[in-house]
Amino acid sequence: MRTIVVLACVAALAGCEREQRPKHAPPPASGLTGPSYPTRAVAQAENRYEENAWAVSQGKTWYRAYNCNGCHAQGGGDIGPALMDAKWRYGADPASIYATIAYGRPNGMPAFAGRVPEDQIWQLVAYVRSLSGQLPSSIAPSRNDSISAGKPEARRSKEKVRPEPPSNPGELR
Amino acid sequence: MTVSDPRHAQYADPADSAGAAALERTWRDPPGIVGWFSAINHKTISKRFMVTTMVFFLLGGVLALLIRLQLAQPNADIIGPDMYNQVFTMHGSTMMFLFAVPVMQAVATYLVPLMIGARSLAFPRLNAYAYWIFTMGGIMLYAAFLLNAGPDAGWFAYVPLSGPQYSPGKRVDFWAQMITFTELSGLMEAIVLITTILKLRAPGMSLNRMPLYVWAMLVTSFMVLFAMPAVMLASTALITDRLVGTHFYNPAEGGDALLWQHLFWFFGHPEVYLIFIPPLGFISAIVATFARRPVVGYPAMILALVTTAFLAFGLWVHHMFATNLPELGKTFFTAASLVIAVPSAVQIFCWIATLGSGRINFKTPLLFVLAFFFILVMGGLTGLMLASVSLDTQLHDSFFVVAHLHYVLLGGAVFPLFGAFYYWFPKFTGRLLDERLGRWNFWLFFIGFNVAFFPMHVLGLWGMPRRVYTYPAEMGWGDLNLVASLGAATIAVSVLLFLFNVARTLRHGAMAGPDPWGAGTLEWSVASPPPAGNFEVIPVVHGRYPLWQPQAEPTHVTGMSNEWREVLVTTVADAEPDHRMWLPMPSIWPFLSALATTVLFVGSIFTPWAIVWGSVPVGIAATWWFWPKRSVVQERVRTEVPP
Amino acid sequence: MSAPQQNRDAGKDALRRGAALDVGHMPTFAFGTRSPMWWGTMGLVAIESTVFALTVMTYFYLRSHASVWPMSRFPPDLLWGTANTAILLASMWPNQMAKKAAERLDLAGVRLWMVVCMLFSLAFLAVRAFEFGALNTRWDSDAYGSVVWMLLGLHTTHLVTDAWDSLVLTVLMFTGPLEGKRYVDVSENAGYWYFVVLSWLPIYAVIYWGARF
Amino acid sequence: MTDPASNMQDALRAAGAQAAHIGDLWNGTLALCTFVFVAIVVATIVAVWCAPRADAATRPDTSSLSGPEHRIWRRIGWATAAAIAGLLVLLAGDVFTSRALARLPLRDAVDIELVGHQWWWEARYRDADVSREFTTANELTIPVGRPVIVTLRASDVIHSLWVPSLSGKKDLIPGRTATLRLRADRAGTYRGQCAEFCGLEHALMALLVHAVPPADFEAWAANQRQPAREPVDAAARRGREVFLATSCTMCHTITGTTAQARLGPDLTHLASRQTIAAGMFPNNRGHLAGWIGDPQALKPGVNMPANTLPPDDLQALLAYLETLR
Repeated sequence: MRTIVVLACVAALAGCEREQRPKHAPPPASGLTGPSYPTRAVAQAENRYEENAWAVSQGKTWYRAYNCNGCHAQGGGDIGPALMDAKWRYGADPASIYATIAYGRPNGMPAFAGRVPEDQIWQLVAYVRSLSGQLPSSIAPSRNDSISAGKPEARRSKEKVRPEPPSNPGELR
Repeated sequence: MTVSDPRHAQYADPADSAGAAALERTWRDPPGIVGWFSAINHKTISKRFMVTTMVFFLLGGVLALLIRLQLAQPNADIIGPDMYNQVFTMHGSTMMFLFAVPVMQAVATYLVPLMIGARSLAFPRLNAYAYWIFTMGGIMLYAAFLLNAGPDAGWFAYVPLSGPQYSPGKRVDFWAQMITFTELSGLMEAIVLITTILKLRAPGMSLNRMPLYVWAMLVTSFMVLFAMPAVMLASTALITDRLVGTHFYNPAEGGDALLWQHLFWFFGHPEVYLIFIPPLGFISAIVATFARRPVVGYPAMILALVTTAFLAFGLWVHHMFATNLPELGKTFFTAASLVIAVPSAVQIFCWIATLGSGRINFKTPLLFVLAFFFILVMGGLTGLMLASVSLDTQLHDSFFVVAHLHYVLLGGAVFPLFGAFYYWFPKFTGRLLDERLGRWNFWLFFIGFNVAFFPMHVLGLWGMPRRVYTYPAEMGWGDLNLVASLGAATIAVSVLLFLFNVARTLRHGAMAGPDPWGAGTLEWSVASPPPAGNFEVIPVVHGRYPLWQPQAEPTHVTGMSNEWREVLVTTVADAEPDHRMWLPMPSIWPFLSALATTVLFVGSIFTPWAIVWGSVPVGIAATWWFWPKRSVVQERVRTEVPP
Repeated sequence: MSAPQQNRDAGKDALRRGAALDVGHMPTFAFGTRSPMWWGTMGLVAIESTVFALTVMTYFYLRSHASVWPMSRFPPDLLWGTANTAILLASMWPNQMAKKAAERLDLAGVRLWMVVCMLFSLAFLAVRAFEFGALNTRWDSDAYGSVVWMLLGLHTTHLVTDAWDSLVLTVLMFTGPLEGKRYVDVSENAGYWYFVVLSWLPIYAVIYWGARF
Repeated sequence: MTDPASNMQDALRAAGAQAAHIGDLWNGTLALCTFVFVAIVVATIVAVWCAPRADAATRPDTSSLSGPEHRIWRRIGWATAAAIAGLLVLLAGDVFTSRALARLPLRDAVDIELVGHQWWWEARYRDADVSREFTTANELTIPVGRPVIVTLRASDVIHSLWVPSLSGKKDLIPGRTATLRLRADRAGTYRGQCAEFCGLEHALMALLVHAVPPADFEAWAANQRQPAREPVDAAARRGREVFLATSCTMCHTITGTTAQARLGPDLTHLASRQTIAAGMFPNNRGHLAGWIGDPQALKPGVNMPANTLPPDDLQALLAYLETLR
C-alpha cells in the first residue's frame, strides 16, 4: 500500500505544476520584450505556461475574447491561416508565436504588444500550440460551454510540425 | 463487572470446549503479510473499515479547523482563495463520502451478524473488496489534494463551474472518480447487508423479532440501492463531459445545468437520510439498554423508518428552490419536506416515552443519545424553516444552511455514533471506555458544538453567504465568526480527548465481560471481543430481546460443521432453517481485484482508453477470485446434500 | 413445488433433539429465492435498473428541453438494433434450458446449453458493434448524441460483463472442479441474463423509437 | 458618500415589500419552532429526571413485550397529532407568503437585465425606446416605491443575486432566464452578494442597491444615458490617450470614445459609483491606483491583468477616470 502512494506521488508531481492557480500573476515566461526582436526567434524560449492547465484555459478565453476567432475561426483558419494544422509559416516554437502575436505579421496579422498584456500573450501562445495537439492531453483544454467546434483540444492528435517558407510580404496568395 | 446470568455461561464461555477451538481455527484470518491482505472475517474487515473512516473523520476535522482559522477574522490571509476552495471542498467531500455513509456501513458489518446470530456476513469476499475499493478511493483523493490537484468546486460540484471550461486540469476529475469509488463500495456493502439480514438470521428470529438497529440497516441498505446510482450516473456524465466532450451539461448544445442538480440531489437527499437512519438504530439500541426496558412501539418505529425511507426520495428539489423552476412544483416539495418530519417525530416521542417509563442507567452512551434530542431537534426545526420556499430564498446558501446541516449531521449522526462507540467499544475490544473521560469528552463536544454552530444561524440571517474565503471587516460578522472558531477548537479538544480515552483504554482499561451493560440483544451473549466464529453454537431466538426473556426450547442449533466455514441459511420471513451453506475461504484476490479496479479508475481520468486495457486485469483478477480451489471442492462434494 | 412450500417442509426437517435443533442432515445448496446468491443478484438488478431508468429519464429530460429532436439530422437506423433485439430475445431460450438443466443437476445438459448461450453472446456482441455505427451521431456532437451513446454504452457494459461471466462459468462446467453450488450459479446467471435482455427492451424503444416520435 | 459600513445586508431588517413578507413568515415560524423545541427538550428532561435510577444489573422490565401500553400510546398519538397540526400551520404560512410575494403590483416597473460574470455584475436598464437604454456595473440605483423586475442571466457559471434587505435570492443559471421582482420601500443603500459558489472570487462579488427618491432616480438615469464628458484639463485629456492606447480598450467600454469592448464593466460613469471591483473597495484615487496596478493582489484569480504603466501615465489615467461622472 505504501509503495502505491509513493509511486502516485512521484508520478504525479507534474500535477502540482499543472494545477497551479495564480496566487499572484506569475511573471512572463521569458524576457523576450521590445520591438527590436528579430522575426524568427533564434533562442528556443520555453513557455512555462505550457505546463499549467489553468493558464492554457485562460489562453482559450482570450482567444475568443480578443476575437482571434474572427480571422482564424476555431483554429481551422478563415481570412487568417489555420492554426491546428502542421504548416507554420513563421515558426511553431513559443518564441516565434509570441513574436507573431506581439509584433504582427505581413498580410494582416495586427500587433497586440501594448494592447494585450504580456502574460496573456504567453497564455495565448500556449493555447495556440494546444490547437495542433502540441500539449499533453492532461493540460490541453477540453470542450467549452458553447457550440461545439469539433474535437476539444485535449483529444487532438499531435501534428508533426512542417516549417513552410514565409510568403513574400504583399504577395497575393 | 459482568452480569452473573446462568444463560450466558452456556454460550459465552467457549474457551474450554474442543468445538470452540476448532471453530477458532476455521474462522480466523490467515497469518503473515499475504494473510493480512487475504483476511475476510467480517470483524477484521469491519475494524479496519471503522479505523479508516475515523482517520478520514480526523482529516476532515483538521480541514474544518483550517476553514475556521481563515474565517475567524475578516480579510484574513491565512490561506488564499484557491487553497480555501480546495480545503472546503475536501472537508465536505471527506465528511459526506469518506466518513458519514461508510462509517455507518462499517459499524453495521461488525454488529449485524452478531445481532442476528450469524457467524459471518453473506458475501465475505465482496465485503473485503468493498473495503479495499473505499480505502483506495480515499487515498487517491488525498494524494490528489496533497499534489495541489484537490477538487475545488464544492462537495456537490455544480456544473458549469465543475464543467470542462471553468475547472481546467484534473481537479474535478479526481472528485468525480472518488464518487465512483465510494458509491461502488457503498452499493456492494448494501447488497452484502441486505442478503445477510434476510437470509442468515438465527432460527426463530422472524422479521418481527429483529432488533430495531438491524431494521435500520436493512432500510438504509435498500435506500442505498436506489439512491447511489443517481450520483454515479451524474458523475459519469460529468467525467465524459470533461474528458471526451459529451454535452450533458452544455446549455449551448442541448444540455442543461439543472440536469446535474436534479440527478445529484435525487441522490443527495436520500444520502443524508442514509447518514441519519443508522443512528436511529443506534439510539433505539442504546435507549432500550439504558432505560432497562424495550423501546415503546416496535411496529411504529419500523413503519417510521420505512416511511422516512420512501419520503426521502420525494424532496430533493428543496435544494433548488432558488432556481427558476415553476413555483407550484416547489410548493409540492415544501409539503413533502414538511411531511417527512412526522415519522421522525413519532420516533422521538417513542424514545421519550421509553425513557420516561423506564429506569435510567446514566452512562456516557446515553449522554450522547440525549444530546440527539437537543441538537437534532433544533436541526430538524431549522430544516422545517428551510422547507418553506419563500423562507428558503432568504436562507438558502447562507451560513444558516451551514448551521442547519451541521446540526442535523452532527446531532443526528456523529453524536449517536460516538454514543455507539462508547456502547459497543467493550464488545469490539473487550475493555470499557473510561466513564470520567467519556463525560469530559461529551460535555466539551456538546458545548463546543453549540458555541461553534449556533452563531452561524445569526450570521446567515445577517446575509453572510456560504463558501466565502473571507468577508469585509465592516460587515460586522467578525465577532460571531470568532466565537464560532473558538467553538470549533473546543470540538477539536474533545475529539482529541476521545482519542486519548481510546488509546488509554486499549492498554489498561477495565475488562468488560460479555455483557457490561446488561443489554438484551444477541451480540451481548458472546465473549468480548467475540471469537472468530462469533457463536460457538448458533442460538435459536424466541423473542425481540433474547437475553431479557426467559429461555425456551430449543435453545441452540447442532449439526453444523466446525471444520468448514458453514453457515445456516434461513427463510426470509420466519427464519426457519432452510439449508447449510459453505462460505468462501480467505483469498488475496479481492484485494488484487480492488487494486486492478483502482488502476482502471485512475487511468480513465487521464485517457478513456484506460477503460479498455484496464478492464483486462480486473477481469482476470475477478476470475481468479471466483475460481474454486479443487481441494476445498472435493471436501465439500463429499458431504453434499442436494435440495 | 413453489418455493414457499419448499421452505416450510425444510423447516420441519430440522429435528428437535431435546434442547437442540439438529440441522446436520439439511441440504447444502438450494435454488431460487432460497439461495443468498439470488438475493445478491436481485440487489445488482435493482441497482442497474435504477441506472437505466435514470438514464432514460435523462433522455426525456433533455428531449423536453430541445427544440428539435434528434438534434443531429437522422435518427438511428433500425436494422442492427432490431436484429440485436431479436437475437437477445432468442437467447432467452438456451438460458431457460440451461436453468432447467441446472435445476435437474444434469451436467451434460448444462454444458450443452451454456455453449449455445455463448454462441448467442458472440452473435449479439458482434451485432452491437454495428449498432454503434448505425446511431448516426457521435457522442460529442450534441446532448442527444451524448445521452444515446450513454444508454447504449451502459447496456453494452452489461452485455460484455455478462458474456464474460457466462464464459468463465461455461469453462468451469467443463474443466471442473464441480459441486452443487455451481448449478445454483448457472441458475442465477440465467436469471441475471433475463434482466440484461428485458432491460434492453425499454432501452431499444427509447434509442430507436424515441427519436422517431 | 456613505461608506459601506452603514449598508444593510440583513434579512431581519426588511427595507422592501418582499423581504417584509418573508420577515413576517420568519417571525411566525421562529415562534412556533421555538415552542416545539422547548416542549421536546423539556419533555426529555422531565422523562429522564423523573425516572428512577438503575445500573447494568437492574432486571429489565419486559412487561411491555406481552401487552400493548395504551396509556403511553394515547400520549404519543396526541403528540403526533400536535406535530402534524404544527406542520400544517407552517405549510399554510408558506403558501400565503408565496402568494403575497407573487402579488407584488408591477405597474410601470423598472426593467433591469442583470448578467452575472465571474466575479462582477453587468446591469442593463431596459426601456421601450432602445435609445434610452444604458449599461452600468456592480451598483444598481432604483426608485423608492416603484417595483423593479430584474431579469437574470449568467454568462459563465451559476451565480445568485441576494440582497437580503430587499428580497430573497434567485439563481442566475447559464442557458436559462430567471426574473426577480422586488420593491424598495425605504431610501438607503442595501448591499447584496453572490450566494452561489462561483469560483475563486465568489467571496468578493458584491452588489450595491441604492434606493433613491423617484426624482433623484430620473436625474441619475438621465446622467447615465449621456456619453462620457469631454475631458477639459490637460492631465485628463492625456489620461484618455493613455486609456485608448493601452490594454484598457481590449476589455472596457466608455461610450463617447472608441473603447467599446464588453469583456469588463462599463466605465462610462465609473466616478458616479461608490465602489470598484464589484462593490469591494471604495472608489477613491488610492484604491483605483492599487486596483489598476495589480488587481491580482486584491482579488487573486480575477480576469483583469496587471498594468505596468509609467507613474505619470497612471496619474493621468486616474485623473481622466475621475472625470467620468
